[in-house]
Amino acid sequence: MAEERKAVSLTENDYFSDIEIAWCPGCGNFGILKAVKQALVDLQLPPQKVLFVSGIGQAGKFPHYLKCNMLNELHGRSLPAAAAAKIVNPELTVIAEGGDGDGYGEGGNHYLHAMLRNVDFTYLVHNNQVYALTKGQTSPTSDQGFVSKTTPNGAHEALNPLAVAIATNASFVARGYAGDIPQLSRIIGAAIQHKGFALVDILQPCVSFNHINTYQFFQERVYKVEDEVGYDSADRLKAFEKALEWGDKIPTGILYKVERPVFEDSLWQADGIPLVKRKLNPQIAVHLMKELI
Amino acid sequence: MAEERKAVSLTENDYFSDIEIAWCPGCGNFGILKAVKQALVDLQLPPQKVLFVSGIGQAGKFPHYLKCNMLNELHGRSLPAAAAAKIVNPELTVIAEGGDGDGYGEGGNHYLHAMLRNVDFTYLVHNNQVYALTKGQTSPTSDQGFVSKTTPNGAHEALNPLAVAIATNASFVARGYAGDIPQLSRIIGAAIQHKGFALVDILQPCVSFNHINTYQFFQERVYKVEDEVGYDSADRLKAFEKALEWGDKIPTGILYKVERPVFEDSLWQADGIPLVKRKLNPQIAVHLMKELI
Amino acid sequence: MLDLNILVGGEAGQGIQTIGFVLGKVLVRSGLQVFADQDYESRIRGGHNFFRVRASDRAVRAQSEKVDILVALDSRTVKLHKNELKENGLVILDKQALGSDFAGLQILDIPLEKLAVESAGDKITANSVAAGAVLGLIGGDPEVLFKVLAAQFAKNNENVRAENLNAARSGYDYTAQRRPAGFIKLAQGEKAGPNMFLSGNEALSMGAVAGGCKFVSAYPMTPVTSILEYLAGRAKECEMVVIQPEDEISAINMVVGAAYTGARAMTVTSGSGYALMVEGIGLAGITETPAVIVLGQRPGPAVGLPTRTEQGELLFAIRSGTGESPRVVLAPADVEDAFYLTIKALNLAEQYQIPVIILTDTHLANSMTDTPEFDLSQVKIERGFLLADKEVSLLTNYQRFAISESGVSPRALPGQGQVMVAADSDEHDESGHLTEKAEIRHRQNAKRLKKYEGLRKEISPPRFIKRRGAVVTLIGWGSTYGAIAEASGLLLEQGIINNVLHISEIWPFPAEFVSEALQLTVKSVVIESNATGQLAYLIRAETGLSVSGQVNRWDGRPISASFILDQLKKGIIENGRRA
Amino acid sequence: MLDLNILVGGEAGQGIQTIGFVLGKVLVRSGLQVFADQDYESRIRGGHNFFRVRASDRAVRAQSEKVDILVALDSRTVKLHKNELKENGLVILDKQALGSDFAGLQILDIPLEKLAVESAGDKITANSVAAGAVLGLIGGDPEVLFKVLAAQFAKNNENVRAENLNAARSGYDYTAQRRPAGFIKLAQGEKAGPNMFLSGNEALSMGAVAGGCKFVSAYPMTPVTSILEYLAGRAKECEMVVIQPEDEISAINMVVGAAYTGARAMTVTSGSGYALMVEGIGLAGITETPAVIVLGQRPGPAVGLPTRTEQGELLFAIRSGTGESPRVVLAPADVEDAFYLTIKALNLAEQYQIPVIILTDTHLANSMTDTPEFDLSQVKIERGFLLADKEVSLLTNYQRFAISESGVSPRALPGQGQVMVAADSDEHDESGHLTEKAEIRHRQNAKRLKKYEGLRKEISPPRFIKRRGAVVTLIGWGSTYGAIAEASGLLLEQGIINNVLHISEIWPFPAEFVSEALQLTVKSVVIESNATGQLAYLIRAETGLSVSGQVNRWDGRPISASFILDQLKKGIIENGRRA
Ligand SMILES: Cc1ncc(C[n+]2csc(CCOP(=O)(O)OP(=O)(O)O)c2C)c(N)n1
Ligand SMILES: Cc1ncc(C[n+]2csc(CCOP(=O)(O)OP(=O)(O)O)c2C)c(N)n1
Ligand code: SF4
Ligand code: SF4
Ligand SMILES: [Mg+2]
Ligand SMILES: [Mg+2]
Repeated sequence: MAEERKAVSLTENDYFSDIEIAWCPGCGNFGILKAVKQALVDLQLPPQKVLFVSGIGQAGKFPHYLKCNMLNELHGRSLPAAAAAKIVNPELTVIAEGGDGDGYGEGGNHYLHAMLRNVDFTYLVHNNQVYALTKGQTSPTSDQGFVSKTTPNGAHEALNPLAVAIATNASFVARGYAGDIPQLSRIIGAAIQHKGFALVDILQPCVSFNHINTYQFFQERVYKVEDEVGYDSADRLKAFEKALEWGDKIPTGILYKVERPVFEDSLWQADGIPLVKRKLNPQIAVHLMKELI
Repeated sequence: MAEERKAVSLTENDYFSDIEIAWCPGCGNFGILKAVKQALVDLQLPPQKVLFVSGIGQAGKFPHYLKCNMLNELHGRSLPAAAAAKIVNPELTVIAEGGDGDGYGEGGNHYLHAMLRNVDFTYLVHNNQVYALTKGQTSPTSDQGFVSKTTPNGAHEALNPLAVAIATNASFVARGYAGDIPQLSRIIGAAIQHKGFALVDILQPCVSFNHINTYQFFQERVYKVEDEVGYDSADRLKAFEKALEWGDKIPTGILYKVERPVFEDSLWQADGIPLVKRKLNPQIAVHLMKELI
Repeated sequence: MLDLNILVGGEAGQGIQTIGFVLGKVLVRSGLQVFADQDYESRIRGGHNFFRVRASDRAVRAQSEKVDILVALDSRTVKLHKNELKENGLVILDKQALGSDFAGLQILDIPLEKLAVESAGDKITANSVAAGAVLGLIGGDPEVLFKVLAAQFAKNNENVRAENLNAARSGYDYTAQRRPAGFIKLAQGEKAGPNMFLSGNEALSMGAVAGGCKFVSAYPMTPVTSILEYLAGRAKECEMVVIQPEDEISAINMVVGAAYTGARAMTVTSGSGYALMVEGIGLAGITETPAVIVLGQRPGPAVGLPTRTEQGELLFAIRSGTGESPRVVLAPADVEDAFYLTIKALNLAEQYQIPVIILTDTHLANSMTDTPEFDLSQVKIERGFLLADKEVSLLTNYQRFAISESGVSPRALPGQGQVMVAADSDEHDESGHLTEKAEIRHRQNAKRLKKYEGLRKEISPPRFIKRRGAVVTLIGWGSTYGAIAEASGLLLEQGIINNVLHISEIWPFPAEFVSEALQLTVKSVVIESNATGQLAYLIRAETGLSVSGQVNRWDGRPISASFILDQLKKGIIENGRRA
Repeated sequence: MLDLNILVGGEAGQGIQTIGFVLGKVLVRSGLQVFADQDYESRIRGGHNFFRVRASDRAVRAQSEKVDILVALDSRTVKLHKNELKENGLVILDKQALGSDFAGLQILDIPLEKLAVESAGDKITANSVAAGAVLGLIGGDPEVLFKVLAAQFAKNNENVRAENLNAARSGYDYTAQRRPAGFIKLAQGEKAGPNMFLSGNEALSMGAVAGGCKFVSAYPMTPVTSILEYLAGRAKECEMVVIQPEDEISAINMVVGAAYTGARAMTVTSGSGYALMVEGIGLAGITETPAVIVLGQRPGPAVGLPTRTEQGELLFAIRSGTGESPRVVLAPADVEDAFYLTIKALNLAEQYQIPVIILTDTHLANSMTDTPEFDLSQVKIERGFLLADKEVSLLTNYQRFAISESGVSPRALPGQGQVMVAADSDEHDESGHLTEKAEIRHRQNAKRLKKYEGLRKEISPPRFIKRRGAVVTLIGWGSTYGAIAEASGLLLEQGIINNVLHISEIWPFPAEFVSEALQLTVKSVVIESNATGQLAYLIRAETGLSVSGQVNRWDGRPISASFILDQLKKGIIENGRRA
């Protein structure tokens, strides 16, 4: 039957979820949802083989709105769970996902170390530069000076998630924009196909709480690195320089990409049988007892 | 009496602690202890005005071996406590301190955000590239391929703490070497004098558990950026490039330095009276009640 | 007796809260006692939210499910709440917007948007129209409404203010002319020296300010975010530093750092965030650092129901922490408690150099009550064994953790005079330096636990309503007090004489008092917003006594008097135990 | 009865552990029963460490403070331990290195370094000399020693192996010729099919392997680091993935991710790390994900005494977590328990889809006992309601959280066939999608808690030694079993008839059994390595019964039979309660 399915090609409808969407009308998250579906269609990945692991926030609700396997994790904790899921069942396409507060605030340590560890999965950050679900507090990526109820005198220096990623030698570092679905879906597709940890930071306008970084703001600023003649995403220094651009011009696209051993390679699982498919056999402990005599 | 004290100049003896030192003979930590004392003498900072906040690990024991105020925090948690201490009493010289596991592993999220927040204190990381107190496990900075009981097949990509620091636009980013006490004490002195968060990552040979990154290893590799003609520690891109060097040559010194508003500036404490010296007066709530009528 | 209930319902983003809040405030100003609560979802637009305002000429301290006026901003509101209408209950809605398919209901149709546009030129003022409409319906004093609205829009520009006043007036006029005969009619005029109208979170925040809290670090989390925002917005006037850190672990460790250095410090969080702070609570325990942690409970486990209420973390609050060291848990019953117990928490934390947990919940956090201004002259700042500069200057060999009769040691601050202050998360000797010695460990651990002796005396006895001839004792803790007290009154009216025992200062547990109180009646029922009966468990652990029945609610909705009575009818009192 | 006690002491880094371990193993091979424990500081070089080996022809399952042979590698060892010597106790030391100021002691002077250099050419083999010397002194079989040493150095090159054998032989010969008359003399020869000699941590690790654990993520922390290292070193042969993540939060969330995906998963930690995992335990609770968490207790709060032992986190383990959801807490008594209860933990976690906590401590973790090989044929892997591929293929409308009688729902895995598996940290409906509905919340929360009904039946009754005419019951839990059983025997010899009640499967609490057992004697004493008496508290909470006395130790040192007897003499049994 699985064979049969494969023959029929998947369309966006195959990812349709009938859960009511609780986002505000106009939210950038709709663009991301659309782009993800397109990428999955492009790659013809059956929803049964896709696992989304999300955090908590507006972004964290995402997998409910897509037909797929899903583990809605704690706030900030999607990455460790996603890594483990991929390790124990490499046959799944694993995509972690969440907001900027979730990923770069609460989850900052996992973000750093997921990039170093380089397990083969994709991480989509809905970066609206604000804590939306909790109603508009400053986030790690809020622009410096951003005024909210928790920073009435303005936010301090913002985290530059791409610069940090490149500093950790993350193996795939990209920025998408929720207002450019074709490019975003291409980036997501490339991220999924990349062997290793792939970070896609997505500029996502929040129409309710971020009145600075709006669609208009981005529309006036974004440009694609792929349109830049000679841009070499393998050049770490250039990529770092590019990542520092945030002002009149904001680069999007795959800023940095490098082939690095994935974490799984350092494990013993050479025979390719996923851990979840192994028989549990107590006799495996026999020789351990012998050691102790 | 405080006045009197000031007149007499402080010597290393003024920082002598009579607690028995529990480090192994030959440990790089002795060099760091010496360098810290020298820096404090150079700056003539009375021990009563110095607060060390440390984590847990061999490095975390440090403040016991120095005469000073000290808060020995949890594993990985020195930075938030140090920031708060400085904010509530800016008259103290606050120095946070701990190991690489403590600071970049358990405490990785605080490390990221302390650099962004830029409260005015110094952070000394005793980077021996191993978890020493727990007897030799791999740490976030263990060189790729490092074999320990927890990574029998070798460690994955190491964290480059200086590159990440520069990526966050940390305002003072330096590397010292426990085997070069004069330079290290100069760096620490500059870090203390720097207004803002100052990271000093210190190469610290662990003679018991790290047989790769030994004194000899470093002796053959370290060189000082200050000896390099034209090195400009204000140039972020150059500093990043420098930070990526780790191989036959390992740069030490102040790699990056930038003037940035400190976090305290965003607070209201303009009158300069430290929070700890303010009277606690319930009447301050009177007008709040009026609002609610 | 007047018992007026208004429910305003609609989607998130329709401004329901404003209508409800303004009405509540007008009713308070009109001299009534008011209780208001809200129910909302974890989303910003859409879904279904509501705000309930209850007013009476007697004390009301809990919500009621029976509605006099249902203000429906969408048709879902009608569907979901029509069964809550009292017999003469009225629905206010805009038929033009919602349609007219409301058979069997008493509808007052009002063109909210149209009136908004006509009177104020902007349909955004439909809120104010609705507020005016409700007031017109109950014959309230429009001048009071205008004052309240003017204050509400004080920070907006004059046009906006004027528009809203006009809108409110048009709503008022519309319904004032269409009042059903015999409908509730309020007295006119404004009460002199009116009460405050405030939420539990506001009261708690004010307690922090009055109690000398100087440092707050907290990560946003429902239901305590509004404390963080309240204080951040007033930091300067309150001489406080308020920080939103990267996570809750940072928050609690900042609190320890600030408190060690000498500032009264506090953090606020909910279950998941509190869980992340548990390691830090152990740290405060062994370093004997004063720390106040507000734990705003919501239904768990984990993320659970983010915007609803529960009392599911009592035993967690008491038992969470590495090793063994003393703590206090205070669970405010109402806004007054929220204010005074926060001050007590800040005092006890410093007097005993321990962590103190304020255990509140969504229900108390968000519900609003009228109350007279707090008496700040009653507030005393007690810093315990914190040494004055002069005392410090006389010290020769300072020992931060000197063994003492009370378990509390003299506390100096870093930078204070010539002493040096050492505090260690490892076991340490009297000087604060780490030790591995068995005898020292034995003594230091015993010293810390010794504090419980003093603490037991600090705990005020529970609220106790004791009636001659009582057959049953109603028992509760924290935010359910209003509902339980109301249920007690209703039972009394039914001839069931009952006592009420309600615990706010819950740890160390007032075992003796509870034990004696329980023995006065044959039956006893513990009423809690949780599934497992945590107070009932605690009572047994602490007194050896088992209660005879339990009323529990764990669907995230607050307990009301009628809920209690329904449950009791289902057999608890009669059968001793629920089926 | 033979009761031989050897204590080897010196600085960290002197190889004390090797001497002790090798001796212990030789004694086991010689057919004796052996218990060994160690005491070390949180440092790598210097300080004072010791290793105790106790051997008997009867069962020994706890340490004793009375020493026959004190092997002193530094003079501090003599100073600290001379009072522990039995009347005929002997000190082995190298006077050349340590001086000769040991008046009043029976010394056997042996030139350890000199013999090492002479026999093996390297003073680093002084350890082996010392091991040989001890064996010579007690007249053990040198061939057994050589075999054990050869195995110990199996991974080293042949030279090293030969050197150590030579060194051991020279030590053996030296003392064999100098045995004090009448000193303990062992039988020669090796037992056929000897027992294993292993620590609690090794047993637990093997339990994880035999129990089908496939995924371990853990951050180093004393006393559980050696579990992590044991498994990491054998990951391939055990078909397991073992990860050292950035922190404990990552560890527990990896465990949840792995378990959700279908692998049996476990983490190990100590108090501080466990505190950081508490949020994740709530997550496992609401997502109904099987997770095994090993909590190795050490003295707290916070960092406390990192290398010592305590039982201070029983109530924390039971009560830590957001909201309310079921869990199991198992506290192994000894190495056998450590093995079998780990398997039981892995089974229960999957059968009930819940977190299971294994509550061990430093004492059990590090102490070593001889025990026959575990019977792997007894081990059953029970995966509960985990669906087979075939069952999944027949599903039409899969509901991960379907309401069921037992509270357990059918569990499919992501990627298994055509179903999709949704799990949410928010409250959710049967399909796993988030909901805000009161009724659904009510039902799902009740469903989860329903599991306690089944779980109560899974808990095996406590160990109970019941004697006719008993006047007192000795009660304990976890790692103190050996000491309590020994104390029981000694009391019996003194004519005090006693029962022993010892609980390993502690939550859900076997209340009925304990209640009945307690009522058999007038007096009862709870013996615990903590200051506040957590089991005593739990007994009261669960049974309403108060015990009549408590023996507590909280200085980080393990409880022994003689400690218990001393404390009892101090008045517990006589007075019903301690002063
Ligand atoms: C441990 C913990 N802390 C805090 C929260 C409350 N919380 C829920 S969502 C959120 C912020 C979400 O911001 P972000 O991740 O940027 O997502 P967005 O809503 O903007 O998409 C917070 C703080 C939580 N659920 N858990
Ligand atoms: C929460 C927590 N996890 C783990 C530990 C155990 N622990 C103590 S020190 C240490 C590692 C120390 O390594 P590092 O910070 O590099 O310091 P070093 O000993 O190398 O100086 C660990 C894991 C702890 N104390 N607390
Ligand atoms: S609040 Fe912002 S992020 Fe959330 S749904 Fe609305 S627009 Fe989107
Ligand atoms: S183990 Fe390493 S880091 Fe620790 S004291 Fe010894 S040499 Fe120094
Ligand atoms: Mg966001
Ligand atoms: Mg280290």
